[in-house]
Amino acid sequence: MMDTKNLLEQLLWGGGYLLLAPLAGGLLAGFDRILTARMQSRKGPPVLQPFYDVFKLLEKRGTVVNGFQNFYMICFLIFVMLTGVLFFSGGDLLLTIFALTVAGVFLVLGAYSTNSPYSTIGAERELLQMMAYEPMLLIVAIGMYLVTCSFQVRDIITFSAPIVYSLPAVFIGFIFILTIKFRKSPFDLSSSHHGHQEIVKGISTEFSGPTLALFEIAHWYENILLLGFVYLFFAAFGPVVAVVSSIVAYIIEIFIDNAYARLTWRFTVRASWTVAATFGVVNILVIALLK
Amino acid sequence: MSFLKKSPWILHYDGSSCNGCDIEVLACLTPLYDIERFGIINTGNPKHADVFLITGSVNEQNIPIIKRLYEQMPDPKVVVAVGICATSGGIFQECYNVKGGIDKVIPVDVYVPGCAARPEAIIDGVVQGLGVLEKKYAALKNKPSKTAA
Amino acid sequence: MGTRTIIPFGPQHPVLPEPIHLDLVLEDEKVVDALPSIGYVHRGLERLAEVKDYNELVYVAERICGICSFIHGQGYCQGVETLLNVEVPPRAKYLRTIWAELSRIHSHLLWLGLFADSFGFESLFMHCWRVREKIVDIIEETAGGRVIFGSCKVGGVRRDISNDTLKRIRGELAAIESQYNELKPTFLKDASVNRRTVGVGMLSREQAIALGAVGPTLRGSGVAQDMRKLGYAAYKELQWEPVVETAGDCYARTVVRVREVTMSFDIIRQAIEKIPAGPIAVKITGNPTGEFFSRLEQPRGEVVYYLKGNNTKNLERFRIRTPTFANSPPLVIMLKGCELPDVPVIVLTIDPCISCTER
Amino acid sequence: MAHLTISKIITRSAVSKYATRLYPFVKREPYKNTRGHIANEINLCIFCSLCQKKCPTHAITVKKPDKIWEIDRMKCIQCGACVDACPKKCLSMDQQYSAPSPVKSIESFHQEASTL
Repeated sequence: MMDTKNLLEQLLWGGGYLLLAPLAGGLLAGFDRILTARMQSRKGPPVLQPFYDVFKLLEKRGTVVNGFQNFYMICFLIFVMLTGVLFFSGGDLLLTIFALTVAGVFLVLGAYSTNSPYSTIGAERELLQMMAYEPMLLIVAIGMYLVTCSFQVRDIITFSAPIVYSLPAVFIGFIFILTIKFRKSPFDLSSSHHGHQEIVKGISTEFSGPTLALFEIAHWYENILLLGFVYLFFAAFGPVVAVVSSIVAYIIEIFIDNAYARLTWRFTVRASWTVAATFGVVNILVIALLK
Repeated sequence: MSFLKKSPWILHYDGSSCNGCDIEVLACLTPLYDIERFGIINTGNPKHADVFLITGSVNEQNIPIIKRLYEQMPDPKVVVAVGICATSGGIFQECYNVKGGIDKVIPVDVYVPGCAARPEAIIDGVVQGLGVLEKKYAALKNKPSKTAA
Repeated sequence: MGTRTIIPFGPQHPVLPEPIHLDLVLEDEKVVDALPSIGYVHRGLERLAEVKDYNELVYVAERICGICSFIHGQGYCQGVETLLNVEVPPRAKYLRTIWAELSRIHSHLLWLGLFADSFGFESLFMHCWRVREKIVDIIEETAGGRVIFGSCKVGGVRRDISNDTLKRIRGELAAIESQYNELKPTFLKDASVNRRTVGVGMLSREQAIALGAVGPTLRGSGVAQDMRKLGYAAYKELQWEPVVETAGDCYARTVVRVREVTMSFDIIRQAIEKIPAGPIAVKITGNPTGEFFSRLEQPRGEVVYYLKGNNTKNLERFRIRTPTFANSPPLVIMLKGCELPDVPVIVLTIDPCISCTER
Repeated sequence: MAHLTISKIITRSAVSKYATRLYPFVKREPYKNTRGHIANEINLCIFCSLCQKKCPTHAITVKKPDKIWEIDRMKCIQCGACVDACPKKCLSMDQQYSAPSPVKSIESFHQEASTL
């Protein structure tokens, strides 16, 4: 029997995520842009710049190539939000991962529906990226299950020992695929923050105005969700350490973004599967054998 | 108050320029001038852009491209002609293949003189363009309400 | 075998600031064919020789291309000076050498930045351009303009650089060179950069010669051809050797340019050391007669000026063969069979300058 | 083959001051040689119209009867041909670049009769 206190707590966390994640995500994006600028020896934009960008995009007239495009984008946003709510209200980790995949599929459908060659290639690359990071994400879930004997986030988060101690290699593998999920160099194949690449903006080429704003907002939600995964690894240290660890993970990603050239999709798939197969599988085997 | 002023994204197109102004536009993005301070990003995608920076004296083959890029940009938008070639054709105005100025193809909102236009002048020009952008946004906001009434 | 799609690459494309149009025929992400179409920068400035006299034409020549502005002016002036049988004073020759090498450094740093951008290495792009701005500052201080020099004229140069300034510049260049040296390992050794450049866009020595490649594209394929060895300006009095690499891929061409920057720093140092005192220009009388091929080494390769005078103020023929024109056939060969992400990398390794090519 | 070869530069840049010139707020002193715009000390001008003839872009118009010297800033390419040609040396190259503007206008200099 679920008591009402638990339910209320879940609602609070879920609602809190819906309200606060875009705020935190936007600030994080602003911080990202400043830090990136500093690494490039530039002054960089104000910290609120991502919010200005989104508000401006909402003010713009949108040009739509295909009516479905906006529908898919709204679905993408809703599914990302749903995924986040599932995660933050303490739901099932596996379900979260699959819901995130569904969200990604909607984005890909949106890009495919526009018929532009750049967007199509972007969408293809996004699918390849999903193929690349999916195994590792599942290994994260399986590893956490092996350690805590539960797929429920609320059980994982209250587990007594820090999970990172049992799954250090899985954590490294997760950081590796975070680069893909955050759309950062060397794996920003399907789209890029600055449009200097062969497929212009890739997956987001044909989205404009308010639709692009939705894309940005969804991305903020997604980032916070992913940092939530990092939080799980450090949850037992207490919230302060865990949040700091998540931010440090984000800074590491920014650093990697600035220290690498963009690589090809072939390499991305090969490398992320290799990482999943070595770091992930070995770590899980060790855990399973020790049990 | 609109947020257009805080985050103008630029699209740069080289309409038969000598590269001089183009590399100055690029120099604006780089550490010494860093126009991202003002929230300006070079998008390279007309559908994301608010400010159309265009250089060069525009030859016949470029005219349809420039028109198409201009049409692909969602409203409100401004056009900034960068460099003497873009404003009047400059030293190439007597060449047989050039139109001599962007304003003969699409409406121009701000002219940035200079051969090559200095990054400082380009920043000034974009800032002036933002004022125009603001006005256009206000006009655009009033338009649908008028037709409804 | 995938279905074939055609991707339009340009004329408006963020990787290439210049308008060139390539129709890339793709099978999935493999490029099976590349069909270039040009004409977006053609202004027809060679016809300006009919309306502008040979002195005014210097301003036109300088504006053929904003990146190699000085060398275009220099090439044109050297051609006209030969037609007029004028010997340029030695100080002017040295000044021309210094400016030409400064513009080579600025062009190569610009290229290194754009090249880094083509494989998505944004911070490297920014740092290359940060170093480049310091060179541009020196150019502005000495020539007055950041990109258009306006310093060459028929018979010499328009302005002098005082010996004190030259000494100070030598000090500044040493500081810039040490900053540049910090960037070098990333182009030469970085694993992710090498993954994008090594073995990409192969051009064998035989192909390079047969297709008429010039400049770093040719030198990257193992042919030691550098027009500066013709000994124009002050080059024959200075110690230097052409940079040659043999691999013939994008990496080799990058290495050629990386090493050429170092060499240019060295040439400027030598020129500042040896620069003689004296006048900077001679008086020009008469009109050009006869015809002449003026050949120079641009940052992008060999540029040829064909000038024909008929003893009037206006040249009868003013024709330019630019390095990118010569490097285009090799480019099309290199593009065939590459992957889509490699297209910007390969296109940039010939350091295309469309405005030179089409004029 | 090495990884993170740029890490030293980006870490140093991240912790030290940026290289950006805060342009509209901090203005840099132009170099002495900088070619900005053409200035005319109109009272010395003799309206010989040599500058008009030498100008490669036809930016200069000299109206001798009205004692007016005009320059179209939107045509001038700052080559300095007029400065070199000027016999009275009343033309000079100012370091300040001409400002962007939403309209094209011709700047005109009028010589007062009293200075004759």
